[in-house]
Parts: sequence; C-alpha cells; structure tokens
Amino acid sequence: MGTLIVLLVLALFLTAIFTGGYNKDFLDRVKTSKVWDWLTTVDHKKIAILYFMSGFFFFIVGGIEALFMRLQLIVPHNDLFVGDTFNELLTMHGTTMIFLAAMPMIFGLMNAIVPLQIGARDVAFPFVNALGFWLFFAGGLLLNLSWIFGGAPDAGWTSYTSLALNEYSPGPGIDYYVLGLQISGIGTLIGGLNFLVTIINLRAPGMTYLRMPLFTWTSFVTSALILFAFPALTVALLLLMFDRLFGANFFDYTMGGSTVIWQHLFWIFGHPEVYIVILPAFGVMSEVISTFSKKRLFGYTSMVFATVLIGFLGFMVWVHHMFTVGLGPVSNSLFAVATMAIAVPTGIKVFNWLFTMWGGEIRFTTAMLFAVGFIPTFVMGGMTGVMLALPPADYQYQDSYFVVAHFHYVLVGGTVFGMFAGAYYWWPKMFGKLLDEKLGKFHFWTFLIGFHLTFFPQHFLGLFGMPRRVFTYQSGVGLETINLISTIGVFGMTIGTLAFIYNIYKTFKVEAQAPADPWNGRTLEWAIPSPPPEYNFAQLPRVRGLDPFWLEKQAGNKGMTPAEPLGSIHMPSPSYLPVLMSLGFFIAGFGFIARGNYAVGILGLIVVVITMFMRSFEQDHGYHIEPEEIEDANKGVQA
Amino acid sequence: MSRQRLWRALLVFSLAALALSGCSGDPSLNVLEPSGTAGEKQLNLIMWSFFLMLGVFAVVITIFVYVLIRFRKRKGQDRMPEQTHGSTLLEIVWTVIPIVLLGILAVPTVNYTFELADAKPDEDSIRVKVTGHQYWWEFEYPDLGVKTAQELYIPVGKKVHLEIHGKDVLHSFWVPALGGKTDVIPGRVNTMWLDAKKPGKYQGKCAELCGAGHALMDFVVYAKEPAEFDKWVAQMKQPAKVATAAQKEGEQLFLQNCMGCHAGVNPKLQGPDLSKFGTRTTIAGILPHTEENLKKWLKNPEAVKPGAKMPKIDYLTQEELDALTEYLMSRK
Amino acid sequence: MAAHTHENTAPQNGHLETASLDGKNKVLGFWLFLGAETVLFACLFGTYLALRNQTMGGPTGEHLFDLKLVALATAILLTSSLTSVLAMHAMNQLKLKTMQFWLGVTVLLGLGFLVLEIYEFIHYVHEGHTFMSSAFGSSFYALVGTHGAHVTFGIVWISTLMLQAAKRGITTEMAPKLFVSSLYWHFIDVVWVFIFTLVYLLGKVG
Amino acid sequence: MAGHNQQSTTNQPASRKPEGVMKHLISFAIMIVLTALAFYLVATDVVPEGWVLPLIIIFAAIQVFLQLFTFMHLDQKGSGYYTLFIMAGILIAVVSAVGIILM
Ligand code: HEA
Ligand code: HEA
Ligand code: HEC
Ligand code: CUA
Ligand SMILES: [Cu+2]
Repeated sequence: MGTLIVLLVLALFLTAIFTGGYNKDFLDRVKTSKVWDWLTTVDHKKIAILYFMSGFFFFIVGGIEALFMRLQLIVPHNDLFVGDTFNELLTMHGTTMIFLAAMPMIFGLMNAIVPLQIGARDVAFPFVNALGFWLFFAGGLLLNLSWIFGGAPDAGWTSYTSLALNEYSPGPGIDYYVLGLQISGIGTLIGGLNFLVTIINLRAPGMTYLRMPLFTWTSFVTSALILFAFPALTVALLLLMFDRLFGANFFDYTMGGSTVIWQHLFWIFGHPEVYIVILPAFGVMSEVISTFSKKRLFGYTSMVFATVLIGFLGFMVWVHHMFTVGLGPVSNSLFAVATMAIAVPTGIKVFNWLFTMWGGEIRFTTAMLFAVGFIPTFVMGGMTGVMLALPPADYQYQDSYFVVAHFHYVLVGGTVFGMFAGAYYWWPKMFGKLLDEKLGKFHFWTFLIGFHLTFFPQHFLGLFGMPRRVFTYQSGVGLETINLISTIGVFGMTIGTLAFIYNIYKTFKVEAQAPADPWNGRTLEWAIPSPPPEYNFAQLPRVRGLDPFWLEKQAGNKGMTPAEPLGSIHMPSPSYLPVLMSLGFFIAGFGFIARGNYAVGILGLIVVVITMFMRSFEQDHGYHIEPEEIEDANKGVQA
Repeated sequence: MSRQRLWRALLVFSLAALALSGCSGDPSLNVLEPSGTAGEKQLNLIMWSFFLMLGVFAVVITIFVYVLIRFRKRKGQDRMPEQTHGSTLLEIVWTVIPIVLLGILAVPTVNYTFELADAKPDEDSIRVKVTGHQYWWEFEYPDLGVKTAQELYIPVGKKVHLEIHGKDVLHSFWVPALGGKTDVIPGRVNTMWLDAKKPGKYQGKCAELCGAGHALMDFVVYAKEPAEFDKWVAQMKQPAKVATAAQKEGEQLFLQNCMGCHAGVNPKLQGPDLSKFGTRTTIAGILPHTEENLKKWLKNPEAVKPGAKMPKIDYLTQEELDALTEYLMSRK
Repeated sequence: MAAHTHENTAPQNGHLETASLDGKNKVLGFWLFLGAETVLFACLFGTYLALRNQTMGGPTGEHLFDLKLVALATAILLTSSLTSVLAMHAMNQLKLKTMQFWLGVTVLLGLGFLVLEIYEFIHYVHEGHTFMSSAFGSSFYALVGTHGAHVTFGIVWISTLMLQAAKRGITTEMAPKLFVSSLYWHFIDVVWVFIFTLVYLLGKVG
Repeated sequence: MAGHNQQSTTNQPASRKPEGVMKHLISFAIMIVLTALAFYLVATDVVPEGWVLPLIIIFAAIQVFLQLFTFMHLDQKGSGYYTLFIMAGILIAVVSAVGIILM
C-alpha cells in the first residue's frame, strides 16, 4: 500500500508539471528539448535509430555475458561463475541476444529502409510504430532489472518447465522473463503487423511486388512470421504466468499438467523465430552483394519464392527441437524430412548470391566483406543444421556444444554479420555520415577470425561429450585445449566490436555529410538525400522496374521521375502516449513480479487503460508541410 | 597484401584448431569412438551426413573462391558487368540436386529412426528403470531385485532396455560413447536401448538444464563381462554386515540422521540408496570414492555440487564423522 | 497515394470504412491481427484438448456442463453477431440512429452473454471445478476465460465508439473504427462456435 | 503471396452497392440451424456415436465460413489480402493445435 501512495503522489506531481500547472517555463523547455523530441517521435527514421542503437546496446550487454561465460569455461573446475549464477548468465545471454539485440537491430534497419525502398513517406501506423519500440524497450529494461532486483532468470532462454515453475525456481527471476518478454513481445507483434500493412498499402506507383527490393521482401516475410509465431509465445508466457503467479497447473504433472506442452508452444514460436532473425539478414546480403558486384541480383524471382517458402516451411518443423522427448519414430521422421526440405530454398539463395557475384565487378567495402564472410560461415551453420535434422544423429548432438556451435554459426555468422553489413551499408542513409572504412575492415577481420576461433572448436566439444549449459567440465578427457581456444576467440570478437564502437564515435565527430548515393546504389533509398528529409520523398517517385534508381541512372536521368506534382505533404504529429502506455505496462509488469503487492500492478494496468482511452478519443489530423518549405529545404536535390 | 596474409592466417588458425581437437577426445566420452551398437549406428549417420555436407560445402567454397578472385575489381578498372537476370537451367540444377541428395539422406535417417525406437525388451535383455533426480541418477533392475545410484552396471553384449522416469524437472540421459540421449520427463515414461560391445567405464551426463547442479549430474556406466556382471548382482543382493564398534556407532548415526532421505521414506526428499555404498567408485557421481572425499561431501554437499538437495552434516563431532564414514564405506 | 490521407469526402454509397487510405490500412491491419488471434486461440484450444481429461479426480466436463445454458449463451452471441452486421449496414447508409440502435443491442446481448458465463463459472466453482483444481480446470478457464475477456473488451470498445459516434457522427474517420470493432465482434463469435463445439459438446460426447 | 494482384486493394474505388440485409438474415438462419443441429446430435442418439464429433466439427467449420464470408465481408471484391492472411493463420493454427493435441 505504501508503494502505491508514493507512486500516486509522484504521478500527481508529474501531471502538475506536464499540464503546466507548476511551472510553464519548464514545460516549454521540455517540449522544445531534444529528449522530448526523441521520446515523442513517430518518424520511422528516428524510431529506426532508437531501435538500432538500443539493439546494439543490448548486443554489448549480451556479449559481456557471453564473455563471462567463456571466462568461466576457460579452464576446467574454474570457480568464477558457478551454479545458478552461470545459469543466469546463459539465460540472459540467450534471451538478450535473440529478443533484445538481434530483433531490435533488424527492426532498426527495417524501419530505416523499408519505407524508403518502397517509395513511401512513412509507415502505415506511425503511432503504432513508436508504441512498438517503447514496448520493446520497456520489456527489455524490465528483463534486465532482474539482475538488480531479485536475481535473473536461470532456466535457459527456452525456460523449460518444470524447472521454470515456482517449485524449482522460487525466486522472481522467471517472472521477469515471463513479463519482460510478454511486454516486448507485444511490441514486436504490432511492429510486424505495421510493416505488413506498410508494404501492402504504401508502395509507390509502379512498385509491384516483383519489383520490390529483396530486403523489403524478406522484411515482409519476416513480419508475416512474427504475426503468426508470436501469438504462440504469448500463450506460452501467459500460461506460465498463470502457473507461477496464480496457482494454475498447466505444466505441473502432479496436477495433471504436461511439461511437453510448454515445449510445443515454445518451439511453435521458437523455430519461426530463428527464421525471423535470419531472413532480414538474407535481405541485406542480397542488397549488398548486388550493389557491390555492380550487378542485378541473379535469379530475383526464385529468391523471392525461396524466401516465401522458407517462411512457410518454418512453421512445419518445430519438433526438430524435441527429437529426444520421445514423441515416437513417426513424428520424428516426418519432422526430420520437413526440416531437411528447408535446405533447398536456402541453397537456392546461396547459389544465387554466388552467381550474382559471378561476372560482376566486386568492390570489397566493409559492408561487402561482411556479406562475403557471411556466405561460407552461414553455409557451414546450415550444413550442421541439416546434420542436426537427422533424429538418430540428433540423439547424440542434442543439448551438446555441437548445437551451440550450429546456432552461433547461423546467428552470429548469419544475423550479426548481416546486421553489421547493413550498418556499414546504410549508415550514411540513417545518420548522414559514412563510417570509416579502415576501421571497418579491422572490425571485420578481428570479428571474423575471433568468431571462427570461438565457435569452430565447439563442434568438437559436443562430439567429445560436453553438454551445453554446464558451468564446468572434467579435466583429462580432451576438453581443455578446445575450451581454451574457444575462449581466446571471444577476445577477437570483443576487439572487433570495440573497433565498431570507436568507429561510431569517430563518425559522429566527422563534419562531412555523406552524399546521397555513396555506393552507386540501385534502389530507391539512394535517390534521396542522406539523411532523408522527414517526408522522405518530396514527390512520390514513379517506379519502372526492378532496381529503379539504377534504371534511371542507366537511362541517363539524374533522379527518379516524380509520379505526382509537388504538393502539400501530410505528416503525423508526435505523441507522448506511446511512452506513457509502455510505462504503464512496465509498472504493471514490475508490480506483478513483486508478488503480494498487486496494487502496483493494477495501477500500471490503469495507466494502460487510460492511455488507450486517450488515444481512442484523440482526434489527430497531423500537420502539413507546404511545397514552399520543401523547395527551400531541398534546393538542388531532386526527389 | 595484408589481406592475403590475413586469409592465410585464418586458414592456419582453423587448421590448427582442427588438428588440436582432432587428436583429442576420450574414448569414455566420445561420440566419435562408440562402443555400442546404437552409438555405431548414430556415428554411421553422422559420418554419412558429414561427408555429404563436406561435398556440398566443397562445391560452394570452390565457386566462392573462384568468384572472389576472378571478379574482384582491379585498380583503375571500370567495367559495366552484364546485368543478367538469371539462368533457368542453373536454377533447376541447384534445386534438383539438393532435393536428390536430401532424398538419399532421408532413407537411412528414417530407417535408423525406427530401429532405434524399437525398444521392446526381448528374452535375454536386461531391464533397467532409470530415474533422474535433481541432481543424481537412480538405477533399478526390476528383474534382478537390485537398486543402486550413480553407477549403472551392464553386461557386455546384451541389449539393455531402459525405462526412463522423472519426478522433478527435465533431465536427459546421455552416454556419449554408447548411444544417444533420451529425455527424462516428469509424468511420462520414455524408453531407449543400448548395449556395450567392449567392457569398460563410460561416462554418462545429464544433458538437459535441470538447475544449479546440472553441470555435475554425472554418472558412470560399467560394462562388465557377463560373468562379472552376475557376480556384481550377487554382491548387490548380499546385505552388508556391521562388524566393528565404530561401524555400529556409524549405523546408529545413520539411522538417526539420514534414513529420512536415504531409505526412500519421503518421496519429496529422496536421496540415493546407500545400502551398498562401499561398492561404489564415486561419491555423488563426481568425486573419487575415498573417505576424505566422503567427509568433504558430508560437511558441505553444496560446495561439491551446487544446488545439491542434501543438507550439510556439519554438526557431528570428529569421532562421529569418522564412525559414520567408516560405516558407509563398509557397506559392501 | 500516401499523400491523401486527410481527404474527408465520403463516397455516395458503398464502403465507408475503406474510403480513406487510413481506413484501408486499419481494416487490413485488423485482419492481420485477427490472423494472429487465430493462432493464439489455436494454442489455447490445443492446450485444452490435450489436458481436458486431466481432472485429477475432480468433476469431469461431462458431469459439469449444462447444455441448456450453453445453448442459450450461443443463441445470444450468434444474434449479437447479426445485430452487429446490421449496425454496419446502417453505417454504410449513413444512418446514425439506426446504427447506434443496433450497436446498443449488440452491447446488451454481449452483456447478457457475460452474465451467463459468470453465472456458469460461479456454479462450477461450487462444484469444485476451479482454475487451480487440476490441469483440466486451468486449461478450461484459460480458454473460455480468454474468450470472455475478449467479449468484455469488445463491449467496452463498442460502447466507447458509440460515444464517439454520438459526438462526431459517421465520418470517414469513424467508419473504419466502427467497422473494425464489428470484425472483432464477429471473430469472437467464430471462436465461440469452436468453444461450444470442442469444449461443451465434445465434453458431453466424451 | 506474390501471386496476388496488388492493384486490387490499393486502388480499389469503393463503388459497390450496399448489399441486402437478406443475405445476412439467411446466413444467420443457417447458423442457428447448424447450431441447433449440433446440440441436438449430442443430446440425442440419432446418429452413431463415432459420427457425432466429425459432424459437429463440420458444422462448426461451415459456420465459420459463413461468418467470414458474409458477416465479415470476405466475399467482397478487394478482400484478397484479408482472405490470404486469415487462411494462412487458420492453416498454421490447425497444424499447431493438432500437433499439440496428438504429440
Ligand atoms: C538464425 C538462426 C537459425 C537458422 C537460420 C537455422 C537453420 C537451420 N537449423 Fe537451427 N537452430 C537455431 C538457429 C537457427 N537454425 C537455434 C538458435 C537453435 C538452438 C535452440 C536452442 O535449443 O537453444 C537451433 C537448433 C536446431 C536444431 C535442434 C538441435 C537440437 O537441439 O538438438 C535443428 C535440428 O534439426 C536445427 C536445424 C536447422 C536446419 C536444418 C536449418 C536450415 O534452415 C539450414 C539451411 C541451410 C543450409 C543447408 C545451407 C545452404 C544450403 C546449400 C548450400 C544447399 C545445399 C545443401 C544441402 C543439399 C544440404 N537447428
Ligand atoms: C543472436 C544471438 C546470439 C549472439 C550474437 C551470440 C553471441 C555469442 N555467444 Fe551465444 N547464445 C545464444 C545466442 C547468441 N549468442 C543463445 C540463444 C544461446 C543459448 C542460451 C541457452 O542455452 O539458453 C547462447 C549460448 C551461448 C553459449 C553456451 C552457453 C552454455 O550452453 O553453457 C556460449 C558459450 O560459449 C555462447 C557464447 C557466445 C559468444 C562468445 C558470443 C559472441 O559472439 C559475443 C560477441 C560480443 C562481444 C564479445 C561483446 C563485445 C563487448 C564489448 C565490446 C564491450 C567491452 C566493454 C567492456 C568489457 C566494458 N553463447
Ligand atoms: C534432506 C535429505 C537428505 C538427508 C537428511 C541426507 N541426505 Fe545424503 N543425499 C541426499 C540427496 C538428495 C543426495 C544426492 C545429492 C546429489 O548427488 O545431488 C544425497 C547424497 C548422499 C551421498 C552420495 C550418494 C552417492 O550415491 O554417491 C552420501 C554418501 C550421502 N548422501 C550420505 C548422507 C549421510 C551420511 C547423511 C546423514 C548424516 C545424509 N546423507 C543425509 C539427501 C539427503
Ligand atoms: Cu539433470 Cu541436468
Ligand atoms: Cu529450429
């Protein structure tokens, strides 16, 4: 009750300030400040930066957790982080990397680029876009607060029951997992929905489906996967919350529950999730490889169909994570064959990339290096994936370091390389500055070598009998050297990442603005200034084919032909409601985690409901930018 | 060029890693050196798929290297590459060949999957009921009337039929050198079979995250010649005698302090059966079986195995502890 | 296309809800959301059907379920689906009063359904069938309760929109909101069709 | 997904006549009949036991179809995307639910 009163007083106080009842000057200063601008923005380009930067921040957090784990495993019988502490590290590492690093970085690139690539002025639901980001951020914050308040979750990123039930994990750790992921999951879901509608409804005239750049295509399929996969996670987390907080019995076998249902629900979500994080990376690769080979993408149509097929098959294979559960030879065989089938469309993509480079004129910029490094690395990860898909063999690999090696080859060698490639490629578009190429190449080489040094040996750890999720291992059975090498490799990745951080820092201090089209690009985003004006396109472009900007350049035109006369442009107004609503969810989550004091939780929900009503009754017609303003701002640069 | 040097360095590094790891690995814990039929079948499939993958990888990497060298932009060059759309023939090739390869791979996969699932015990197979607990293993031979923990004895050459039970959280039963793993699932009975072709000591592991002590939830499989196995069974059925005075005192202490858990009275607080503890070679599956280690364990189990569900026995006097240890070690 | 979101000219006839780009976006977005909801409910159905025999000695579905009550609830909800469609019909003909009337009826029927459901739950709890009594109990209340929560949300939502419509009339801005809420209401009915089939009727079949 | 003509939803002028209330009334009547029939089958023994479940599931499916295509207007032109996504959702939903139930 005490907490409630304090919070209420605080809330009243803040209301007083923000309605101007307390000090009007202060309010004005707040409203014109940069911080307020970023908190209330609904501009997809700013939201992109928020997403990407917080994703990268969490990547460092997750990386430090990984570093700690590898330090514990550097020698056998080490005692740096043992028992539950190690389990907390590995759980938070996996959860942070997947949900708070990989996905937000992907959303960052999607937000920055997709509207530009389809020739749109914004996303379909700018407000929802902002809400999606703030929900993700609130959830991520909540999850990481667990380190300070009561201990982090420690049942693995898969959080299998019954270990994750109260009886075996009595602390609040798993509650943070459940509520943190639930909140950020809602954010992700509405984000994906937003992109689907954007891509379907807001394409510029002439931008047919088979003219969409591959990054847009992969974003589209990824969004569809999000749409259909996240509800399964929502349900799983909901049921686990019921079990933990409200005494339900879904997963408690002594009351008739079943732990296997958790596994089903988790993997019905979890397998599509891994394609959610890889497909946009495929998209980045397609753009980068085509641009820096100076060639049209080889087999564009089959690339599109392969993407759709991967997305579709992704829903039919979840049981390959459960081969050792004992579901019987029939389902194991069926799901094994379905899993193997995914190698075919993926192979189509790989060969198309290779043949895009064939006959091209390859420039090894940093972005291209990451794309080129990606190919063999990802293929190795995919190959081990196919090996894992064979149930009898998987009885050996399952839950061993072989699996750890597999998924880091695809997640780091695939997704992270993809995000880095995308970062170097689109940095000028996002920030208006070019990243330093020398530092970039240093980043690439240290990261690549460190990566292989870390994870290649781990295949052997698995084959030599080292289970995953262990904080120590026996000495004298041939595991020491390999673990040592593996740990040494992490320093390569750390140095590489530090170089990237330094590169960002250095770039922000550089004066020179990036040109609109620094790479001789092919797609629409390069037809407008770097960074683009808030309305993106002064006049919507008319698209005449695949690689529209390239086509115009080849035809000798300076830029895109406009599809409409210069006119007044409608813009959505900024809103503080997304932050407020997310704050409500955050408070609610926190309240429910602090058991026995549901008052705070309910207060949070009340905030959510109030903001929802405010939004519903709000009549926001945005504002307009008039042609004169556009011409002033846009002198010389044509849209 | 520094780029070339880096490439070479990368190559050397990975080869070194390969060589270093290739020559290690221990037969007691090695998937690549199986000593049982199930493990051999699995290794077969692993090698099969590995070489297939290696072949595909070789193709990819050959094209890859060729393309990177041949088509890189040279100094001063400014060529306009032909903007090809694709090639239907090539695309069909790299769709159909993988389908064929995967089809070929699918056949042994499905076969083995069914073979390994065929876990019905036959005439002379040994049946064992395995139960995974946080963080120890219980083995019961229902046909032989023997019950033990942490150490699974099996006769060489006979099919061992395992019935896998769980009570608390998920675990996974894994003996890398004998065959793959099967999950321990509370409220569900799983089955698997394995055999050992050579006598020896094989290390077993818990392969599913089960809490703080998961990393140390080890067990040992002893494969014995059938005669020796029978001897072991006979010994296990023979009740141990209490001979010396110290042992008597130890027995008393044991009855007072330990029976609650170690006699299987309380299903929620269950510890391993210790009635033949003297025959063991490990303590709690991880420490060598010495008096010193036993004392270390008793004084603070959590220090040995994080999360262990046994309380500290640190309230005994030195004599009492000696007596208790002697008693336990005499249970042969 | 993107530039003309603020146009406010209603078409003479046809579909008001997709007359503006904003409206098109909303309707499409909402359909996508319903796709997600389908998967969500499927997971709850799967869980319920997998656990429905785990009564742990408590009362079974066959013992508990009262088909008469369920039939009544079903009739009410089905009818509300019809009235909701009639409201949309009125909306597209710009008949504010008629629309408000049918929306009001929809809300009342929804309330009636909720009352029945609450009555039913109270009855079950007396019989010893609770959220905590067994896996059957948990999965039953999770599924039927989630549906009930959707009904509740729908009632609040539609009432809010009636309020807004009363103030603002039927505009291109209101139309998609109203239309989408009616989609939501139909969807709730679709889910209920499966609930009465796979929970109540199947419970009786055994 | 790629097979759909994008023109259909993006540029669809809203130019259809408002459809008759009649259609809705008819499909409502069918729904009521199907529901009643389902309850009737379960409450009595008119059909053999093994048939009841498949039958009532078929009835439910028809009702869903009616809701989607009349009440929710999927029968109208320009509903391609809605149908596509809801059908994809249903497909994934069925696969997942059946997976959970059977395994
Ligand atoms: C980006 C993420 C990502 C991606 C893309 C993949 C891709 C694949 N994964 Fe992976 N996987 C994970 C992330 C990912 N995985 C994670 C995180 C886990 C562990 C989760 C956990 O337990 O914590 C996991 C676990 C996992 C398992 C369970 C292992 C176990 O726990 O026992 C399996 C089993 O089948 C599997 C298989 C596959 C397959 C077949 C592919 C395929 O899609 C790969 C296809 C690609 C290729 C095959 C290469 C290119 C193709 C060619 C060059 C054509 C020619 C090829 C052939 C003819 C073979 N993965
Ligand atoms: C996208 C996902 C992703 C990414 C990028 C990574 C990246 C890394 N992971 Fe990953 N990992 C997972 C997803 C990911 N992981 C998942 C899902 C699991 C399973 C979890 C589970 O079992 O539940 C897992 C598990 C896992 C394990 C197994 C744990 C176990 O089973 O016991 C290990 C062990 O080596 C490991 C190591 C690493 C390393 C070394 C990196 C490196 O690539 C990280 C490189 C980054 C850095 C090194 C950061 C650099 C830091 C700085 C520059 C800051 C320096 C500043 C200061 C020190 C102040 N990870
Ligand atoms: C509260 C229950 C409990 C009590 C009391 C208890 N134990 Fe234990 N004991 C356990 C459990 C559980 C284990 C298994 C621990 C593990 O390996 O994780 C165990 C393991 C052991 C082991 C190692 C067994 C093996 O199979 O290698 C020994 C020896 C042992 N206990 C001796 C004792 C003695 C002696 C006492 C009394 C003085 C005692 N225990 C009291 C629960 C208990
Ligand atoms: Cu038992 Cu891990
Ligand atoms: Cu998978």
